[in-house]
Amino acid sequence: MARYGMLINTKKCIGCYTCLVACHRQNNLLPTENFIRFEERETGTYPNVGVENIPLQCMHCEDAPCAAVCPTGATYIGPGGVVAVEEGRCIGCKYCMAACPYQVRVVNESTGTVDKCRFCTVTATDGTKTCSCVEACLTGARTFGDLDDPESDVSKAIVELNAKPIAGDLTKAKIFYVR
Amino acid sequence: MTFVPVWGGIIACYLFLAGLGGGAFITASLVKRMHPEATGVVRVGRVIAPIVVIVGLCLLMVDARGGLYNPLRFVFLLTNPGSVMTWGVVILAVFVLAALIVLLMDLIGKNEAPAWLVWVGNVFGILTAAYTGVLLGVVNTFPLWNNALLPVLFIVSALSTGMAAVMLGGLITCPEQVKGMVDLTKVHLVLPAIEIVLFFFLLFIVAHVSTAGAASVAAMVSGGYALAFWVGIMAVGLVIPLVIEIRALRSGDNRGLAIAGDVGVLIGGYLVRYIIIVAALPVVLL
Amino acid sequence: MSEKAITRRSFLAGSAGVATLVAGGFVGFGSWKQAKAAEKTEQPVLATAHSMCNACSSKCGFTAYTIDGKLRKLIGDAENPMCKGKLCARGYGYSQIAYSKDRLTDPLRKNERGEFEAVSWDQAYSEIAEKVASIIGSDGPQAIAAVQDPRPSGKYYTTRFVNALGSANVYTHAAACDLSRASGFLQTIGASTYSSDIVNSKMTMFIGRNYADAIRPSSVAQLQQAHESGARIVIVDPRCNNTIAFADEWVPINPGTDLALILSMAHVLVAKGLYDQEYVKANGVGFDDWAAKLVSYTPTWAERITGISAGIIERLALEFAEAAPAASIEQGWRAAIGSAYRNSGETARAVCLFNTLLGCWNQKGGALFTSTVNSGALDEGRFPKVPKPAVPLLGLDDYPLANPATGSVLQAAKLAKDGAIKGMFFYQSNMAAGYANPAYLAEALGSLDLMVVIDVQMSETAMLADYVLPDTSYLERTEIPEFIDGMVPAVALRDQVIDKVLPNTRPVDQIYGELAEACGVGEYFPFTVEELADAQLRTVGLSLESLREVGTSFFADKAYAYGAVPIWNTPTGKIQFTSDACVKAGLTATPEWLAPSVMPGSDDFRLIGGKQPIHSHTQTTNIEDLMQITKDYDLTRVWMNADRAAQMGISDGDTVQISSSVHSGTVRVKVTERLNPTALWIPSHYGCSSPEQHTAYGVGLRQMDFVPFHIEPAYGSAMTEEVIVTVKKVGA
Amino acid sequence: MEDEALFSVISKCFAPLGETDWNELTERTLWTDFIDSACGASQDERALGPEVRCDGGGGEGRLTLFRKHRRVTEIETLCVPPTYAERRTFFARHFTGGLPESALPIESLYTEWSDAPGSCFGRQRGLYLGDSATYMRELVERMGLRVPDGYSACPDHLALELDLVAVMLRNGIRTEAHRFIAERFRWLPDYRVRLIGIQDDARFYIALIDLLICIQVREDRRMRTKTVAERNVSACQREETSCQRRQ
Repeated sequence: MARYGMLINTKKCIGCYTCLVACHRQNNLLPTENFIRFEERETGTYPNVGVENIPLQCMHCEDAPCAAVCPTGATYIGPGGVVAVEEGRCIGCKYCMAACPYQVRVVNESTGTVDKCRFCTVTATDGTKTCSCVEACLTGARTFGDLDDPESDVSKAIVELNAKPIAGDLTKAKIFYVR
Repeated sequence: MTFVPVWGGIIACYLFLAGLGGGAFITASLVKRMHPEATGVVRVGRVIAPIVVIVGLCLLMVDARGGLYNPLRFVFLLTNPGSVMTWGVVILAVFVLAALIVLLMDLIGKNEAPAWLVWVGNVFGILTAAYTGVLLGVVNTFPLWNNALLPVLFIVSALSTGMAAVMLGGLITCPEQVKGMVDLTKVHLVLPAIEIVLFFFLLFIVAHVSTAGAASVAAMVSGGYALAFWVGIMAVGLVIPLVIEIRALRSGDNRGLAIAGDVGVLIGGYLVRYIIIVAALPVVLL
Repeated sequence: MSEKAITRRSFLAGSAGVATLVAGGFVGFGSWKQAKAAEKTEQPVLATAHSMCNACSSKCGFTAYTIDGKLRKLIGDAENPMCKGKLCARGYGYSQIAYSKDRLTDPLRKNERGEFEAVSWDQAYSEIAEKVASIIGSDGPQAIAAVQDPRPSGKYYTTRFVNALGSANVYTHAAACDLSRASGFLQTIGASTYSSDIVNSKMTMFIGRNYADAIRPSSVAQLQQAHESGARIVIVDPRCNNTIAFADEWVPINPGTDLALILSMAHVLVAKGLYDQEYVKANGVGFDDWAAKLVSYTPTWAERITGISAGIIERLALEFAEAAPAASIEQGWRAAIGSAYRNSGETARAVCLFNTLLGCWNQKGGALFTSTVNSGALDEGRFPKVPKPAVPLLGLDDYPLANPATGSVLQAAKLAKDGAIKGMFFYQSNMAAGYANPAYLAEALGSLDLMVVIDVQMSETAMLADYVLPDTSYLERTEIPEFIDGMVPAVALRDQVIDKVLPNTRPVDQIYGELAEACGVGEYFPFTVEELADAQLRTVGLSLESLREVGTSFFADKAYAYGAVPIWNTPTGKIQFTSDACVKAGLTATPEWLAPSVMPGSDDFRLIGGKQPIHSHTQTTNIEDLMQITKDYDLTRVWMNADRAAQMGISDGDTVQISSSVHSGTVRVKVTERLNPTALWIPSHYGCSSPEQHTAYGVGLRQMDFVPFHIEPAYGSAMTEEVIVTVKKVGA
Repeated sequence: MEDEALFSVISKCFAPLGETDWNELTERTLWTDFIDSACGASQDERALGPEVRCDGGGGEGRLTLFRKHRRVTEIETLCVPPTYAERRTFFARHFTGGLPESALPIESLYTEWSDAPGSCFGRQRGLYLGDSATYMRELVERMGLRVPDGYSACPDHLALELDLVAVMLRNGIRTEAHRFIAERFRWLPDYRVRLIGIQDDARFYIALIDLLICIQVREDRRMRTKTVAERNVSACQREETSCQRRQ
């Protein structure tokens, strides 16, 4: 079984929100329902400054705190290690939102349930070749694939670029960042 | 993007009422043991306990809109034994059940409720109060929640608000029974004092362990929630009731003041939950 | 029961009268949805069409997928030279416009009370034609003008219509965009633009151009490629914009002083003899005059003006010399050399001259004049030629350097105010909100006898109009082909993707054709847009059918080759270090230092504008998905340098009041290290004042409100950043 | 007036109509007949079959009185239909898109675009041609009818939805018509809010919408509690009489 993960190279991210809007379109989201959240970090002082744009989304953690606290089992770790939400079980208590260290879960204002990045390629039936954010990224900052396959693009890139989860070993996150 | 609190006033109210219910039941048991003649006060406590917890549960369901729109989903609530919220549902269910039976037997008046059942109620009352703290305590995103002091603070606050609610009810329905309870007044006096101490330690420690914790504490004591914290919790909820109780011990009862003090404890108790929920800031992981 | 025929008449039955229906056809909404969902997952019936985006002027090619005739997904065409397989946030977001509730559904006429009311197309046409006839009768055809933001069909049909009426007055938005650049370039190199060969360069300097926030996907890709292959990329901008991700250095220049930087770098090259002397001699005229002027522009001199240390200026010049000829100053677009300052046109001239010193024209890694293909001549029987108007484009007398292809639309506004222009048509142009001071423009356009706006939603410009004609959205029409310059020139097509959503809207080609008919010049429009597109494509060996298949087609035989000596299309046939036309227009013969018309003091700021990657000027702010990002990230904030903010006691997120001589408004502040201390930066998209745009209305401030109405001498641009503002903390 | 005619008249109130047609529609006898029928539909609540209204216990007497009072004003408003000129102005300002005062009676603009997977704009609101529009188009076609050209952007225009009800009733497929009313007209409260928000006097149209909401609520309840409904008929009739006594 594959173990899906992603690499995000913040050195290539220009903070253009394209992935966010592409994700909205792919996943039928409300304008307020953002699976991707951007953080902007400024370093240095004028005129020697640096800028880092960091897109955050569900890290599909192996130790997923959201799944641990979900009282109804709506959040679970599904095939391929994808953390998923079964909408039909979600009561919208938002305990998972509190428990998520990355604040990447959102309420669907229309159904009252909680949702988040689905690694859409894994479940897509419309011929989508990779996650819509990966497909849309203008600068190729994102790579998706099987972490268990050492030959996959994502595995090779992680090794080559020494990518690490955003918070180290905190939750065994499966999105790796190049900073 | 600025952080928006996950929960708000409704969940604060739920936590508050759950704690209050537990506290009220225990207060009733306490009164029954120490002043068996004060049946009115005992009854007030036993009426309050299940009702407020049920109201709290209803609020929880209102806030959980996914379930509100599809009530059948609440059936799934027991499917994850690892979730504190699942334990909470069990604890609250047992407590409400016990408290309701005790109340019914009390109302029917034929038989006293068996002691074991009252003890089940007492134990689950404490658990209910503790649960509200543990629910937040296990969330390690927020340093303000993620510490062992918070559940203790919530238990003390639950007992304090529960007692205040019972006393308030007593003062309104049967003031003459309340009059003689000097010993309880002493307990009632000690709780806010303990709370102030706990609060001090909680804020001190949280402010020192992480930047997010420090920011949360700053938001409470000097930021956007400072007014609610100092006036609502500290003055109205803790210090003024304390002063009123001390005064009562020294120079005798004053019904009006006692009512004011109890109302203050209740307001403060609610604000404790509310501010701890909304002022908590997450650890920044970038 | 009195049953009248009327109550038995049904809309659904058509004209026949009473309907009889198949009872078994009824199905409840729930079951219908279920069946629909099942049908889609089993066998989604996807239809595809190639088209071009309209979210900005790049016109990226994409394939649109539809299900049941409704839009499902857009995917950038890998072949298309603008997008290279990628669309940006605006491209995805803007597709919603086709279905927006804020779209115009019917032709509108403003009534006596100043309110719009729906009228029939015929009524609108005949009333407009009547007014056109009366204007032409009293003031001649030159009193008619049109403004358009170039789009394939819009450009063609607007021009044809106005010319058919006998007027040459067709303007674009250039005066608020790249007019000074195009005009300055024309004076020096005889071409209105060029393309820096960034990918192959050793060094490229960007002046006020920002690929990462004003996105064209292929440009972003080129820059990234250049950066990754080691080219030295330098960003000259008062703001450290997001392009810094692919740049090596940010030069935080004082806004409005780019000319001084270029002159001073030229000084270094000339003084040290580090320029391509042979090239200059062979291709230039008047170099010695410029060299004489350059003597005084030392880096120390420039340091005082630009805020950039002399050492850095000298180093940059030496790096350029080292990298030449695989180096250039990138062509820029809007802002610094496009239309922002009194010296924008002169800065544009200096940029070309500096590139000449590098000898980089048509050199690999330098500045290129890439290949172009255009439609050949068409059969005049089917596509009759419109006679050349007797009176040339108005406004060129006052602004003689302005590129005649676009003219100065601001001078046109002035002429409207003065009564020389009496009737104006607008296509896909939000002049009133975006080109210059909106209060002035409202007054100027308000004095027109006839103002007609063709658009998809009620823009601020449309609000001022007498007639508003509802256009179809870009997804609902076929346009004439778009020819694209490049290393390999190409042609792309905007084709119809979905059926017309709103039945009473009409595509621009039809509107202009019918207007022409009503105005009595219908003989110039005896063809459909498909016929025209096909005929144009056949002149280059393609057909509409063949282009529909692929979306984008290349002319490999016309591919660009390095090294060709350009034909300098100037009066002297050389690169003009000196220009007689400039002298005639009241400027100096060679570009010399020309200070901006205003300079901020220590207590105030220059208000500069810029783009965010989710919006195209004012055009996309009514798209809910995009506007939600603005709200989530508080993107309407103005940027202020951290030191200045600290001095003024302003912290991040505070609300401030900004005041210029003509306007005042309040907004929150983003305190940042990424901005030159003399500038206050404002995003240029917000402050929509059209209540018809429910999403955009009232969000943020509008940059143009703060800018007094003024025009760059000789060049005719808007000088959008010649404005000083004071900032006051609200509640302090 | 038959139910089908009632719906047909309301439909025409929301549709563009020529002057002759409008004058014919609002001609005295026909309009009086319509008003009678509207009164029936809103007051004795028998227009569409057996009554099921039950507003709960206790205080419903006063509530009913209040409602009756409101309905009386509604009916009064309906008694004087706008003249053709008034109507034309209203349509030009409010039933035209893209204006600040636009209030198009189109279901898609007041409901979620689509909740089906594989749609472009998902659950956003305020977009033409949402699921309700596709449904209407397909339904109309399945029933052997055709959406007229002017409505291609809005097969879920209120005029068409009402017209379809009229056609169904006329052809005797009443159960389906009732179900359609219950399902489709749920967007009308949101539309009513929009009508209240416009600057002009929209009372005539609001009154029509109120009438429809009243019918929809009843049909919806009836659909959900068909069996309960029958049991309650007598109870409600009792309430009706007691209410009349109090008056």
